[in-house]
Amino acid sequence: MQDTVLIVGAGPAGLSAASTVTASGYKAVVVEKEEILGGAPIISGYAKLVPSGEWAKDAIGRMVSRVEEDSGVTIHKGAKVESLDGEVGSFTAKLSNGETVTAGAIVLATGFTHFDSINKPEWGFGTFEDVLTTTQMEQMVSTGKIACPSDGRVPERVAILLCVGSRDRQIGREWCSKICCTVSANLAMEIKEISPETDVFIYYMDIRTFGLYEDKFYWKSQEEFKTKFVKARIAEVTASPDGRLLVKGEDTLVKRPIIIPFDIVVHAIGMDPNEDNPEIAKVFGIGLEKHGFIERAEHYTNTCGTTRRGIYSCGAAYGPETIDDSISQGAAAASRAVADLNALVQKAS
Amino acid sequence: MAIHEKSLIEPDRLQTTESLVVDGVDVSGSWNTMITPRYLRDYDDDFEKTIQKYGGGENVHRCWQCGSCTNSCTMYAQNVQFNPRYWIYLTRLGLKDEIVKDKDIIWQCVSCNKCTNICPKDVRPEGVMKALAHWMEDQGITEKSPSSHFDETFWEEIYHTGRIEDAAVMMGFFKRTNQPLVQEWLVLFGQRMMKYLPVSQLLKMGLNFIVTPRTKSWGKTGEVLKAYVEEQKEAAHG
Amino acid sequence: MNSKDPKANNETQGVAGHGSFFQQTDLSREEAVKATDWVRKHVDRRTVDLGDRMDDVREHMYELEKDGEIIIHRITDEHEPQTVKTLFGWEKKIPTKQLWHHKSCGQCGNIPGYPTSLMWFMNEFGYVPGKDYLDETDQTSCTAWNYHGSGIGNVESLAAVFLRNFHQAYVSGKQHGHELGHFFPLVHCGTSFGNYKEIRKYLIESAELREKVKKILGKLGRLVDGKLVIPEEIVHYSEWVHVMRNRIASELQKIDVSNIRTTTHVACHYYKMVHEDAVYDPEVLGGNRTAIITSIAQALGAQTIDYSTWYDCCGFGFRHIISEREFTRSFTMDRKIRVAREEANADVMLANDTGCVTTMDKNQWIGRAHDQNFSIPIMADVQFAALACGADPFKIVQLQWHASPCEDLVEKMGISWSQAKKNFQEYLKEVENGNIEYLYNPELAYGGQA
Amino acid sequence: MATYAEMQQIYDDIRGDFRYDSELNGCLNCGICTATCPAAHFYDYSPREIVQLLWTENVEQIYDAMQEKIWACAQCMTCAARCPFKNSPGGLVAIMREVAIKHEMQSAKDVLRPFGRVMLKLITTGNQLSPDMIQPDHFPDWGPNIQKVEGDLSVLRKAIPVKTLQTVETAWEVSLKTSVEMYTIWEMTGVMKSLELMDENLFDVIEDFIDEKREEYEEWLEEQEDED
Repeated sequence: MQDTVLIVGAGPAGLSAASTVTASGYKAVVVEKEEILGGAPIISGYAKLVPSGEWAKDAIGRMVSRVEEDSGVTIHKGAKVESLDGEVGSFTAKLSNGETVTAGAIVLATGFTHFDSINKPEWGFGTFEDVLTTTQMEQMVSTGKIACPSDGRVPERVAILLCVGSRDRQIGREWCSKICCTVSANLAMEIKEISPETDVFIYYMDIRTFGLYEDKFYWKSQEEFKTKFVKARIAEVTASPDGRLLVKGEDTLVKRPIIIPFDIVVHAIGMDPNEDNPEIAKVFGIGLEKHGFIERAEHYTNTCGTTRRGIYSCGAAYGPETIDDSISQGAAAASRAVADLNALVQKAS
Repeated sequence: MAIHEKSLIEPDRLQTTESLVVDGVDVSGSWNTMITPRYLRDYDDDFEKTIQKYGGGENVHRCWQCGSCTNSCTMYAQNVQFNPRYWIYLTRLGLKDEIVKDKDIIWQCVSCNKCTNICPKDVRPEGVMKALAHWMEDQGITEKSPSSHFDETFWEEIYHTGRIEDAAVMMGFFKRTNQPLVQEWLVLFGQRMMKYLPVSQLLKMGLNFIVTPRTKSWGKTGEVLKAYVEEQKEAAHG
Repeated sequence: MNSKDPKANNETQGVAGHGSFFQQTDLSREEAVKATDWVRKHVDRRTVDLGDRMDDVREHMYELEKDGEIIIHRITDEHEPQTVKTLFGWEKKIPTKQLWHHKSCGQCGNIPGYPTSLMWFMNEFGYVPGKDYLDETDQTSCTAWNYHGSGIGNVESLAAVFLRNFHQAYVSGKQHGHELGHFFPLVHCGTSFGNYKEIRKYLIESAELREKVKKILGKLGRLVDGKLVIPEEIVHYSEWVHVMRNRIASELQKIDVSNIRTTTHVACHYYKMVHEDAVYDPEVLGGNRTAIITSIAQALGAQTIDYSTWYDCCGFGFRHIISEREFTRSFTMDRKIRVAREEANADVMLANDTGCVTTMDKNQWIGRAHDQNFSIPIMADVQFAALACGADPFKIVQLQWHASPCEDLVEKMGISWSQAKKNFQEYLKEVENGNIEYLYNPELAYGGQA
Repeated sequence: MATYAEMQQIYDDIRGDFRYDSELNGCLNCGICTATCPAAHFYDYSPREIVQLLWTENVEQIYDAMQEKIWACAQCMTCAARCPFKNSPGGLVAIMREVAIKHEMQSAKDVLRPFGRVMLKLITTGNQLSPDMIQPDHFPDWGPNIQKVEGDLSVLRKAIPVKTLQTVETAWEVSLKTSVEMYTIWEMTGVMKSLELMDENLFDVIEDFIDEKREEYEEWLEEQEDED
């Protein structure tokens, strides 16, 4: 068992971890609760990824096939870890499919859950058909056609509302979801590309297209695709009798309330802790930080650690994370796991 | 009944009928006062494109509202209402009514170009203000500015003669702007010219002023040029 | 994953979210509607785990009680409570019986059909005055109208008034032969409801405030075992109407109102102040807006029409409606009356607070001074329900106090306004002669027996 | 015009309120409060601006805002329900109003003068509105149809089938004992003092009224004892 790493979750982080484990000459067992691999980008049908611009099904698809074709990886789909015994070097996990996995170390790549906009009802999701989330809009982009779900008309105007389910103490979500600004700018460009007659407005309180995302997404969406950024956090979305949506805010630069008609309103939904985290914490005996994400161990010398020895984590399980960084962290966590096992072998000999 | 917060309401949003009886009830004055709301109801999606077609407005869409232009502005230091960043924002969203409220100050831009120099995204705010000023003139929102009058006199002269005769342009400008043709400084200027310039030169100038010579074989060039400029303008602004 | 996979488009919930998979729409309306069925599909996940991050004040209250600091006036089985869900999926008990009517100064002074319709309903359900409900003179208003209007008053005074009134509710049963806590307060006013909840929160959070008001309540003899009495829930009358709506419709309704187009205006102080306590029901407005008012209109079978300014306040403004009426009338015309008229073409606007009814009812007439000739009947949900259940438009529903055109609505419901008015005018003669019909024996209000 | 020290004192009094810290957690200028503010739709008033002034401790402009702007707020509290920081701009305004009164600001006196009738009614009766306050003379703008049945107000009130509501000078009948208890609350919580600062005449009228009621109550108590 000291040659095996158990990886829970097969999103970008988990897939990256699995490949890193086998590349180091160890075996990986991947447990994924869904019937397919790929995690959020595949299951939610993301369109083009940030920042590569590759379609999710191609880019993450490559990661999936690399793992599926890897003889060093055993995959359990549609399964969860139900209980865990042992300690570093000799963990035994019982799976919901009846199988038992023994492994020397564990990587939790359990990711996140998209914020459910239904919890912010005044923004109209679930009330009006033309109020969508970014994931739904990405799915629409994937179909190659931009149309109002209510009646199929081509929208003249689309509003993207940032910070839906992020930075909002009213609903207990104090964190910034990090990537929505960039994703929204990207989405604005994709919409304009498919539907040049559609104008896209992004309502923001700050723009956080950090690092190299600045010019590639923020500037580009504005300069090349004429996306308009309006400094207003939206208060309420209602509908006017002609079926258009009315977006109510204060344009804080004009210092006036605004009530502006739109055809589609998109919620840039944030990243919640995986809704299974309480269960995951219990099964694996690890701690959660105060927002409900997996608690990170002291980071400087115990990189990718959790509160339990031999169990590591990575990616969005720790908190909102980009796909690229999740992939890197998956590799890092796998390295930590392998290093652990290596140390045990060294110690024994 | 007094509206205490009256100073918080722009006067043109107060509706009051001084003397009014409705259904037999006297509701004169403040009893019938209503206030019209101040919220913004829509954007004019085409306005940004309109301004981009004016010289100087091309890059208005690049603005991200950092405020460097306003911070560096010579006029802003004099008058905080003079706010290029704000006008650029209004232009982008097509909030025309708000821009028009500042019609009497936008033209005060002194073209120092500090804003254009400092702008991190090459918006060229100075150009945007010019574009806005011209748009307002075209719409009849503002009177033509003196500089526009000068510009037009200047070009009329060129179309007509293919060259510039300073005195004629100046007189034309004075006429258009209803200024007296004889001005104190001009008289002084003339006296000094007479004192220092050779007589032949003075005679030539006097003659040119009276007959306004044209460039050789100018012919219909002026008309063609004028037609072309009109055409270009038409194409740009519709 | 193939996004066109039919299985993916219905029940499955991806790890990555509320798995509503988008399908390509078609230009035809029918197909578009079909493709977006998932939007209309009921989603009930408003039970987010908020952990310790969202405070439920009731938890702290129970702790204080355990520490012997306060006494909680509890809702017991005797109150025959019904459990409803609030904004975050939290539960709230609404007592349906043994209620102490905490009246509203604005209602009673201005729209008396409000409390009378409510008590009329209780009678119709066979409630026994003095046992199942009590209306008495030992109560003051919450005093928050003045506080919000002028700033005269302060948290201490509001807290003392709150505790004084609710102490009386707690002990009121005694002189009618019941236990302490027999009657549970039912708050008629939206502002009282919001204000009391806010004050309760301050009281629970601040030991200093508790100390200060304890002195006052002690002086008034309004402590029980030396402790403050705080109710387990603050309950609004419209919540009682909400939980009774199906019984009202099935047992008492006499008039078909399916041809009536209703719009709803819920008081800001009902669902925006201490908003986690407002009632939400997945069956009403998809659980996306508070269920109050809409739920009773729905239960009665009336049409409920949405309009774009649903969330807007009425324009009441406390001081404004008295001395800044230019604002009040302008706001209510622009954001409420015009919209309900033009957009929704509503037959009636239903509300659940005095201030809102007064504002929208009284301020529409003046619109005609400036070409805003919009009008629409305004009344409380409970008044509309009483009409639908056959209550007299004058004697019980007291529509004579309204300025808006209630005549039109009453006629549309198939009730003869002119006949009812004639009857009432005859009844007024009886009243002058001292022959007054009462909903309960008046002596009860003064400590007498039923 | 107040001195800087006075303005600073006013700000300190606002900040010193025990609610202050829970009603102001920070502000990112998102504008959601002003978006939903009814006053902002008609007045040049912005809860965001009020919060910003407090957050940035701008004592001079806080003082300015207290002259006029804070009175525009309609106290609907929509701002508090929406703010992602869980601030309560409306609650902060309420604190500022209390402080304006405490400091006897002339603007507060001017604003509140027409509201005196409500204060009088409230403090003396425990009701805030009574049928006799809503007479057509006071409200021509409410139109001729202010009530749909002609008749003497007291008779119309008697036609309400609940005895406690058959009153004209109060919305409902409040027992003498209850009123007297309430006066004690006013005195012990400093409400009477605030009133005195605001409007001395009104204060005198109310004091007389309260004394009278108390006497009445004492007499009633004696009668009760005699009966026993």
